[in-house]
Amino acid sequence: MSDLLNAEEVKAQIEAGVPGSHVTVIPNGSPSGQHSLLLDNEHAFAVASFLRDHPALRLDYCSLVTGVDWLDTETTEKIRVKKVVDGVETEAEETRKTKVPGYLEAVYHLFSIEKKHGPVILRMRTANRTGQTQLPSLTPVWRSCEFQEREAFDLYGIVFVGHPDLRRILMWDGFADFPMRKDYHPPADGVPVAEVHA
Amino acid sequence: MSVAVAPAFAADQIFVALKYWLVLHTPGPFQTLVSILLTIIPIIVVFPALFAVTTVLERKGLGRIQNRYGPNRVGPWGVFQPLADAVKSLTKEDIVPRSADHVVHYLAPLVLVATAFLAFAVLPIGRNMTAVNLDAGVLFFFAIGAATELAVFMAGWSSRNKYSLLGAMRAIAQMISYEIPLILSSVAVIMISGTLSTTRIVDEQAHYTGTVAHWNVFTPWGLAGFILFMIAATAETNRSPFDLPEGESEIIAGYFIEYSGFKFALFFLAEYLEMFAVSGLGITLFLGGWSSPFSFLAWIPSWIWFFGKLLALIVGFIWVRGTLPRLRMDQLMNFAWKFMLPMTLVVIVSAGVWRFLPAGVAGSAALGGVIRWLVCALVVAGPYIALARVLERGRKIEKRTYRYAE
Amino acid sequence: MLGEGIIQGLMETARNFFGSYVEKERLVTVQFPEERRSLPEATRQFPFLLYDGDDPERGLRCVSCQICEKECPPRCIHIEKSKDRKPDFVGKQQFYPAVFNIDVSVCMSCQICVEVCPFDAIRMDTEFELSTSDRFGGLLWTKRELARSNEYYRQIHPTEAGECDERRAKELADAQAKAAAAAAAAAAKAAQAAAAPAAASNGAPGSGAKSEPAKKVVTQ
Amino acid sequence: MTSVAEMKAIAGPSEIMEVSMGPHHPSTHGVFRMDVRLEGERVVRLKPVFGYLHRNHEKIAEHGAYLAAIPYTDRLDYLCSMTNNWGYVLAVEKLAGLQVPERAEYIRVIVAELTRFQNHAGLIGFLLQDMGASGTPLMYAFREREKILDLFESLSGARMMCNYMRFGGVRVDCSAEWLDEVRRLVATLPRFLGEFEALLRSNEILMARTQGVGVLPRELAINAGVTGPMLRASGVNYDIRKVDKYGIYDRFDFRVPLGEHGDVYDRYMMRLLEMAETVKILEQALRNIPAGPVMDPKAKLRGLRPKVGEAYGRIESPKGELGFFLISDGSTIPYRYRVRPPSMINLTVLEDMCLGQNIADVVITLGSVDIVLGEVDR
Repeated sequence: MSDLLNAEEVKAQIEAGVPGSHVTVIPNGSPSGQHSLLLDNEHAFAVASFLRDHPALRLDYCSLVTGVDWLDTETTEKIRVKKVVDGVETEAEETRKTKVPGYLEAVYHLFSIEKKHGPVILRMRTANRTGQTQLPSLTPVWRSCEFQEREAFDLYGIVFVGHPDLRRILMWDGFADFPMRKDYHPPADGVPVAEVHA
Repeated sequence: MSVAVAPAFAADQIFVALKYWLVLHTPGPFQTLVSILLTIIPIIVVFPALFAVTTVLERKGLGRIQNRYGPNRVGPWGVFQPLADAVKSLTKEDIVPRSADHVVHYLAPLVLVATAFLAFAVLPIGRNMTAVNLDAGVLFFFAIGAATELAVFMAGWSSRNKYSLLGAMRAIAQMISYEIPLILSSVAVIMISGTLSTTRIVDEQAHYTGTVAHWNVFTPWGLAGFILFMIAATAETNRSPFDLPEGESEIIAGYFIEYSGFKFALFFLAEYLEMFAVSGLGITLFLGGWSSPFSFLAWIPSWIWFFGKLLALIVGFIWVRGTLPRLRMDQLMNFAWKFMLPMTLVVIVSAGVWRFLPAGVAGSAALGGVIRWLVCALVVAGPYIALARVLERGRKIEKRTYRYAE
Repeated sequence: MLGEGIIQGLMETARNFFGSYVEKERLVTVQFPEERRSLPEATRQFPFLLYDGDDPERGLRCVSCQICEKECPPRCIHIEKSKDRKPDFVGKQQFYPAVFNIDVSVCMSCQICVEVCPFDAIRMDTEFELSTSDRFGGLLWTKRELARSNEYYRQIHPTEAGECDERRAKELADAQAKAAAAAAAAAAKAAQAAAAPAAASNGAPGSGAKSEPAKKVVTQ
Repeated sequence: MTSVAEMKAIAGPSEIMEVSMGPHHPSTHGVFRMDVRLEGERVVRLKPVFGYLHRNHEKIAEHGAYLAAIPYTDRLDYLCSMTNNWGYVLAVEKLAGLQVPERAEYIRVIVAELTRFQNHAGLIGFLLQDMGASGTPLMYAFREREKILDLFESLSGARMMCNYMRFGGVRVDCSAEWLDEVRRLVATLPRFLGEFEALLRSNEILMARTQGVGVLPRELAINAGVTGPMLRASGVNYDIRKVDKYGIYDRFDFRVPLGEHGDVYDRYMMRLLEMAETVKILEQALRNIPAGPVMDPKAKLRGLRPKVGEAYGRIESPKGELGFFLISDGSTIPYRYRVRPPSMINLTVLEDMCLGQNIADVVITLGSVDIVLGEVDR
């Protein structure tokens, strides 16, 4: 994030300006230092409008909408468990597997044309990758999201609620899958692509 | 005061003499037929040949305008390119859309080419070289010219294609709108000449004052009328910048989008024939037909003069095509009705002034001529300047200046 | 005045029309098959494999390390490593490609294979007239079709080839010097061993360590 | 002029004709389709449809190393491969924290500005072609473009798919002769611009065709994320070369032309004026280019493993803001690779600009957006 804008400051401003909203700062480890703000889906729309209209921030320009697919992950951690085996307490090492459900994420890069600062990065996450893939659409706030949200819908399957015209944009209408997801495997040469026949 | 200059060489009448010689040597019952054929066949041969020459000229000319070579692969300097094109279009598959109206689709190019050829009947392409010397030759020409609109609409309608329909609509609107200035600008000539016969109009102009011919284009109303006539002719023949019915960047090829192979070539042929015909009429009306501009050049055969002028006009067409972008439909219509029509009326007024101002004042012919010329020029130029002002203000087109941010 | 800009434009096209006859700068078209522009040295079309000497089979520089195969963005290179080894230009035993195919119909002439090759074995050709009537077989080039001599390389990319030759000459010289040193060391060692057999067990740690990285590259 | 509603009232209910312009249409600049509903020749609805050239560029890049994506970026906007390279390597440099040597920065500016020049010249040519100028301006533009592409070839080895920049610098250094060649070329460019202006600037037909056509209001332009010359034609002062000062753009003295009306004529003029500014930048860069290395010694082309994190790098490409968003998971392969394609996002407002206009205006409005389908569809 640029010198003008500090992620924490923006967070504070949002939380003050949009009551009830919950913002988490996602730190970025790379030298770019572009930290981002994770929004809660209920207030995302209000936060977006707030950021656009806030006189000091004036993030009037949404440059980029990115869909990201984070797979379900299994974390294995080794823990020491004390067990009583045959009456003798032994300390044994055990691996415990915890399944973290994956999610689809939409990342918005905001800039201000008026104030010439940015980027402020917003993130929204779906509940999971399969059933609940809805996110609020920010197209009514920034028209520039129109095609990009359609693209994220097309390639990732993120359903943007409130989008005026949510159709496939790059793939054809009958295409069944979401090709940018990490678990998508393209069919081998000569095999017909899966299609939905309406 | 004005004198007719007799042809100095037999070359001028060589084709006329040849025809009479051939007719005389055929048996009596066939003489009429042979005479007719000998009139028609040269037209059918010469003008398509000119079409071939023009295509190569146009492509090479456009090429040079655009800083490239143009076709130069077939034969020396690409002169056989038209032959290759002809072979190509003859051997190409003829595709007719399934849903097209087959009969009309088939007939449209034929009608177009036939009417285009008919227009040459009344053009005097040399001294005593008019195929049909009609008393109402100009009228015949415009009547035939209007028939091409029918063919264009047949083509556009029968193809059952939305683009071709749009093209046909555009073509009809454009051709009808521009027919009016086309005819009105020739009315001035007819007024002065007092005849509708193309031959007599040329004869009128083939007189000389001193060494300069009496071409209509040398008068103020004639010059303005000629420019207006050529603009209208450009629109009438769908040439750039009025090529909206084809508008390849908008409606792809307009009314002949669904034609291929030889039929497509026929459309091209017809378009060029129309261009020659209407240029020929322009030459007849304003540029003195087959006559030479100066009496000392009258030894050059009349038909060379005619084709020379035709080629010059074609070069003009090519030059304009290489420079200008296309107008939009509403602008085209506005131009026709708001500029062309008033200006042609002004030209008619100017021609009337010319007709009734005396050619000589107080015994001095030269002074009288100059005064007449200036008055008529004023009658044309004044309204032109006023009209241009009004139109520019109404359209709000302007050169803009831009600001910069540091 | 209405019509002024149009006349200005007409003048400009007329100038270009006549200009194209007199100014070379305006008429830039090259009449291709008869007239050929000399290609700049940097031109790249499709890769070829370099070999030293006369025999494209034996002299092939490629040691089948498969880096290019991995780095190739469109994955158009297919390499199968040999079972046996043969000596390279410095005399080191190296693998060689049993199969080296490039599918030129897939290749996008990006030159990344050349950039990543540590053995100067693959370079870009300048030949571009490659049309063939067989679109699959004709554009799948095998090792034999890819092999080009170093002389050819020097011809098409003289500067680059000069640098490459210099580098290799230096490498060769280094290797020879090292071999000579090693031989000298070995001779000295042998002499030493002869003089004091008990000290022989120390070996020659220097030479062993030096041969290590080279081996690593080979077996990667 | 009568409005659509008035015309309807006069003519009574009319039939709406639905025309599918494209994907095979001479003026869609590639395989692009517009579903147009026409009332007569007046547009009442227009929906852009694309994806015919979609090859899932982002997925391909997410399957290869960081280096392997560079040649693919050439193929995004295949007229401006140099700027595409720059956008991507800039993002990687931000992600991995690489520094670019001075000389490499200068070379980047030179090739990027040459790219901008040839793109704008070509765009004007294509725009006039769409207006029906039978290719004359286009051929003049291509004549100059040819000379620029020759320079690119002798520098990078390829005319269009340059694949020239690398994270941490450029692939090869340019020779002194090459710089002289560029200087010679740059000296001739003002003459070319003068000719171009004489041919077109005060042409009445051009002005009548473009002024007041395809108007894009300022607020809509900002809200719809329109960038590049198109945004500036609407009067918004936003040039990323000035805002971000990426590379070494803060060292050059150049101005940003701004339009007022936001119509096709303004967009056309923006390109013409920017070309003049580009020549200025080139002259300065060629004067001041220092000697030195062209690659960051820390930059590792093979097996680059940036730290876990993300970076968004953007440049002012000739078509607008070209951005690359990269997410690294610490491996040699980008976890997420996203392109911000300026041509595609500029298309968002196509319908707004075309409604109520003629079908001929649709064509030139599309032409003035400056799209390349390789970038729109990716």
